Amino acid sequence: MVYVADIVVTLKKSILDPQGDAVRSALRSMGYTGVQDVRIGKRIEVRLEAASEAECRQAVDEMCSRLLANTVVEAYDFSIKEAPRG
Amino acid sequence: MVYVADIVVTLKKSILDPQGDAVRSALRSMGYTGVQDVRIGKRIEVRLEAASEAECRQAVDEMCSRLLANTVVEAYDFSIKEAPRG
Amino acid sequence: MKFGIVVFPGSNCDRDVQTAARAAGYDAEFVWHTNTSVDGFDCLVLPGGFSYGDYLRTAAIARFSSVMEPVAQYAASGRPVIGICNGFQVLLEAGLLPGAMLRNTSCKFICRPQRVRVEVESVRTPFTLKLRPGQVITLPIAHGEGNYHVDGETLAQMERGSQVVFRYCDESDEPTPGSNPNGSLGNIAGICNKAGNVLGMMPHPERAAESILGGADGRLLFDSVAQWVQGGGRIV
Amino acid sequence: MSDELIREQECIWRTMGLADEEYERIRQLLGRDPNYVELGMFSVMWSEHCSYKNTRAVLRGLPTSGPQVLQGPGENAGIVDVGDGLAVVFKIESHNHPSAVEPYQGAATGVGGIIRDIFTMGARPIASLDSLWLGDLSSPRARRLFSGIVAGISGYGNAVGIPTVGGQTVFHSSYESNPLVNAMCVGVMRHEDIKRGAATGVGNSVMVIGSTTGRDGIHGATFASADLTETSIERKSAVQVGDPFREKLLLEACLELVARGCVLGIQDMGAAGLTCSSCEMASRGGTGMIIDLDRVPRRETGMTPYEVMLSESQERMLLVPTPGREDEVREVLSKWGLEAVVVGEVTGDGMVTLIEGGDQVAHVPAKALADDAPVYHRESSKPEYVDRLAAFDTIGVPACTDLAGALLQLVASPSIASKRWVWEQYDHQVGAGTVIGPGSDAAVVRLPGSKRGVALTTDCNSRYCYLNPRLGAAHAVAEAARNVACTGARPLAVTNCQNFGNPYKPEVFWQFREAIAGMSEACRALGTPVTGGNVSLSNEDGETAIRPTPVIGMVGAIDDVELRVPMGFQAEGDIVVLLGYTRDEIGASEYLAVVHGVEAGQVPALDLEAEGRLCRLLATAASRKLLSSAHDTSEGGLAVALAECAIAGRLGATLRIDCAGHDAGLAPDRFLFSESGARALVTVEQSRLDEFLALAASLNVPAAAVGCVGGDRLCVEFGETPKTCTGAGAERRLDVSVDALSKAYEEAIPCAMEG
Ligand SMILES: Nc1ncnc2c1ncn2[C@@H]1O[C@H](COP(=O)(O)OP(=O)(O)O)[C@@H](O)[C@H]1O
Ligand SMILES: [Mg+2]
Repeated sequence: MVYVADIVVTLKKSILDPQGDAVRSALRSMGYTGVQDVRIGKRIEVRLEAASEAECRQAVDEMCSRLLANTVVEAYDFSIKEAPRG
Repeated sequence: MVYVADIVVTLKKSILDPQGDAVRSALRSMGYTGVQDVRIGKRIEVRLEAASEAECRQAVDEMCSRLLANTVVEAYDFSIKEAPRG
Repeated sequence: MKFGIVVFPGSNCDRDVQTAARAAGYDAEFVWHTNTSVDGFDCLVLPGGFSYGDYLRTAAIARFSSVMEPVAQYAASGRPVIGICNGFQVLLEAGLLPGAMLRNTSCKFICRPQRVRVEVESVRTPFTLKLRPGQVITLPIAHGEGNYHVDGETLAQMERGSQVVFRYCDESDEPTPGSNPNGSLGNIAGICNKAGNVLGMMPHPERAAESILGGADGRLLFDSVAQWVQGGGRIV
Repeated sequence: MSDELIREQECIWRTMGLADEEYERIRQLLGRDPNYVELGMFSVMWSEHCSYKNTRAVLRGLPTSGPQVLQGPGENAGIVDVGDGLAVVFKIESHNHPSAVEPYQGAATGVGGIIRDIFTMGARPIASLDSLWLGDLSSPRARRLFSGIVAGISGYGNAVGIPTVGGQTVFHSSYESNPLVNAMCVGVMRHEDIKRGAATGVGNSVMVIGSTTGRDGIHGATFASADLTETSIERKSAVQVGDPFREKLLLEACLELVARGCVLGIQDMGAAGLTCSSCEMASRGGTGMIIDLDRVPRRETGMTPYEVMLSESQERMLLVPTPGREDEVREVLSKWGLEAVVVGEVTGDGMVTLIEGGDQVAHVPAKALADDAPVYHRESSKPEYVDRLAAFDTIGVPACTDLAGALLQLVASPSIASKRWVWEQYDHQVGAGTVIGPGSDAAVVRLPGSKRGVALTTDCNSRYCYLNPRLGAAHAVAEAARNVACTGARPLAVTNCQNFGNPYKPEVFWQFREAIAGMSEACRALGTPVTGGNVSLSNEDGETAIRPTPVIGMVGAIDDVELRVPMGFQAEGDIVVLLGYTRDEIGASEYLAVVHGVEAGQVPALDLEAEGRLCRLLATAASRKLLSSAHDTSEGGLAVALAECAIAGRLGATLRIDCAGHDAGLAPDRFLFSESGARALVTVEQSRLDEFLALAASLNVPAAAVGCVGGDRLCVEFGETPKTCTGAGAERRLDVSVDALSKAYEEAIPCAMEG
């Protein structure tokens, strides 16, 4: 089966997010004064073949902790679905 | 009301994603041979106050097209929900 | 001859442009990004750097700064505007030039001298008066996002209108894939608007304005625009 | 206080890294038990990272003075005079532990920290260098750390707009889990603008400027002082995320404050954050300081006084403004989009007093925190391996049968190969001052608005330092001086970063003591005092320690950058002159390691007087425009030096070497690969040769014209071979194309990294 994993990697809450801060002030100065907070992370879409969803889930979890996120400063989360055919 | 917009900005399909390609080869060389494709985008979480969900939606759409994405090369998508209290 | 150098808080080639302009014998003053007027200058320079940190996307935020409106008017009046590196990215984001900039295909910042071929008739822009079509000059590049992109239709229009000003090229002056440092479409290193008075380029002429810094080809661009201004400022 | 802390309360200081006797000492100094906040402050200030408690006694022996020194150790950075009223500020610092855990951010914030040390003194940073030490490139982990570290330095330095003009990159398995990232920054200012980190004038305001304070990096200094084990890595808060844009804003704002005369005293908040900056500024000023913690701008809610005091949030400064100029400070900061807040004032009682919610939460003598940490004389003993490895006799090393093959192998070995892959990721030109960039012996940067320049380099050979730490460290100084002199500059002064393993191991401490002794000796002999530096201990993963790595950062001065000398061959027909005396010294060499797989033997002898004479000759010859090019010989010896000159100049050379004047009967392989010190390879126009040789003779430097630049091959014959060298085999004659050398040299690292 082919699956698509939709992975989100974000800086942990306690860690300063200079990107997010810069965008927040930009949005505010553009007139969006209701903006309270902005956090910027990565969104990684991985298309992969696996024998089962469980196996896929485990592989993606491993990829995240080994390569895609540095768990010292980042947290990750993902969802998996079957790839649309074709 | 306070809302949280979960925005995803990705390179348009027609545009090469060298960063995604690099991650794909890294994953493969780590032994995840089932990986077929990787695309990397941005995930932006904006917390903002708005009078209604409709107003929030409009504001976020505008932010995306004006600042958060460059629509010459990027596409964006977002979902909105009420911020959890507290 | 007086250059106005638009300074965003994260600009870092502003002083270098001033040094180069002065070394070539011209006046050069800074214009702070909160200014609402750009009067009194013969040419505006948007220098390299990281305008507002450029974390989200290079130059994304810069186009909203107050100085950009008078810059746009200045450009519309036909007077010369040059964006170098980050300044080029600002011009793209602000819609003063077509297209967008992507990350280098190597995913790395790259800093090195680069051969660049002049693609247009010298009279096409105020910045190339002293250059011949086909002439190859060497200028340093230093960027992480110089991979120029534009849709096919616009590109065709630009080619027809001689808007491609510079291309990266190899030792035999050919714009080959091997000499393309960043993956940019058609090896494009610099483009101008339809009128020709607004130029955006990734290479840094101000870093090549003194031979002790490794070359003086960049000075030709400063001298060109000065000559153009002295000549009454017309694009033929 | 949490339940867990209460449970451990009995010896809570231990969890903060303080020894029982240190706790006792604190009680004595205070005359009472410290509270939790105070204990936290002592624990970071008395960590090795901040207090140098284990190393201070040894460091006292350093030569730190000289007519050129305007500021020696003890401030944020050292300062030397370079003439015309200009002063050059420089310092090197490690960010090893954070880089091991999060290579990108660890390296980036290391660069950020050292840049702040420079502009804190009132100087505009004009150049950075980075000394990187990584595991073997065959290891995926080493490659990942390497690319992350380089990207981090590039990402931060490029954005701030300071050119990274040099450094070094060395690979060895001992750095696999303990990479070293030593960042050096250099700035320039006028003498009268020098600012110091002292809080003076009772009643003056104390301001926090720059970024807000968050929970990041709490206990970073303690983290940096412990071995890198699984549990310490778990102390995740010790890694921060850098914000180069904010740093750039802070830099411009601070320099504007200095230019307007708003600054009385200023210090950046690096390791140990507000704790360190407040007590050090008070201690230096002979004053005290009262701070109302409620006024410190924060980016997180619910922070305790402990957290505010220990936070290592980046891009912040503590400032004592010129009285009455507080509003102007606010204006300048706000122009740059930053905050400036008065948080307290200078007091006359010598105490750091902290207030929160109207209550006093800490009250400690500034001097006790800053200067009264215990001084330990650690046990030291010579490791067993030293004599064993030194006893290795190179007599038994088989003769090289293929000189060209050996040279190709050497130039392709990652520690020698071109570091272009690294420095092309750095903006090494921004600032319009880089006259000689990376890829040469030392970088040369022109001082803004002047024709004067500085030559900059970092050096260390950790194989030498492992085999003989004293001699190795002295070699590092000598090599740095040679590198500076090869560009035509006069060596001026030194900063250093001492990277070692766990100081509680007597063997490690012995290495450290020896290295300091060797560095001191060489600095004295060469007239290059030490103006500052940094000690990074506990570079161990619990088991293996790194090789002793005392990195030397050196600054030299050149009066006119037009006189700088390039490294590569310049023109066909120039005469190649070998300077110095070559001995049979392949022990500890790169050749022995790479070609024969042996890392042992005697480290080459060092004649510091000869080194000094060589440096004088190079600088004098440059000032008379006698040199077309100059390159010192170091790792890989004469052969590698020749190859580098040829590759850089894209020109070959033909040499005929007569062993007379060198160790008698030196076989070609030994001559080519010996790493004898005090040597350099220069080229001179034929018409100036006699003048140059006369100058060399007058300065008592052995000099021999050995050949001629030209062609596209590197050809070296030896005197004893028949006149027509065609008869000589690959063991007596080096003959290799510059293209082949270039390819091997340039492709090694990109291939290892990108396959
Ligand atoms: N990490 C680095 N950053 C910048 N430049 C580097 C780095 N590593 C090496 N270089 C440059 O590569 C060149 C060769 O370095 P090295 O082999 O250490 O020279 P040397 O043996 O003369 O000291 C030098 O110009 C040095 O500045
Ligand atoms: Mg050298």
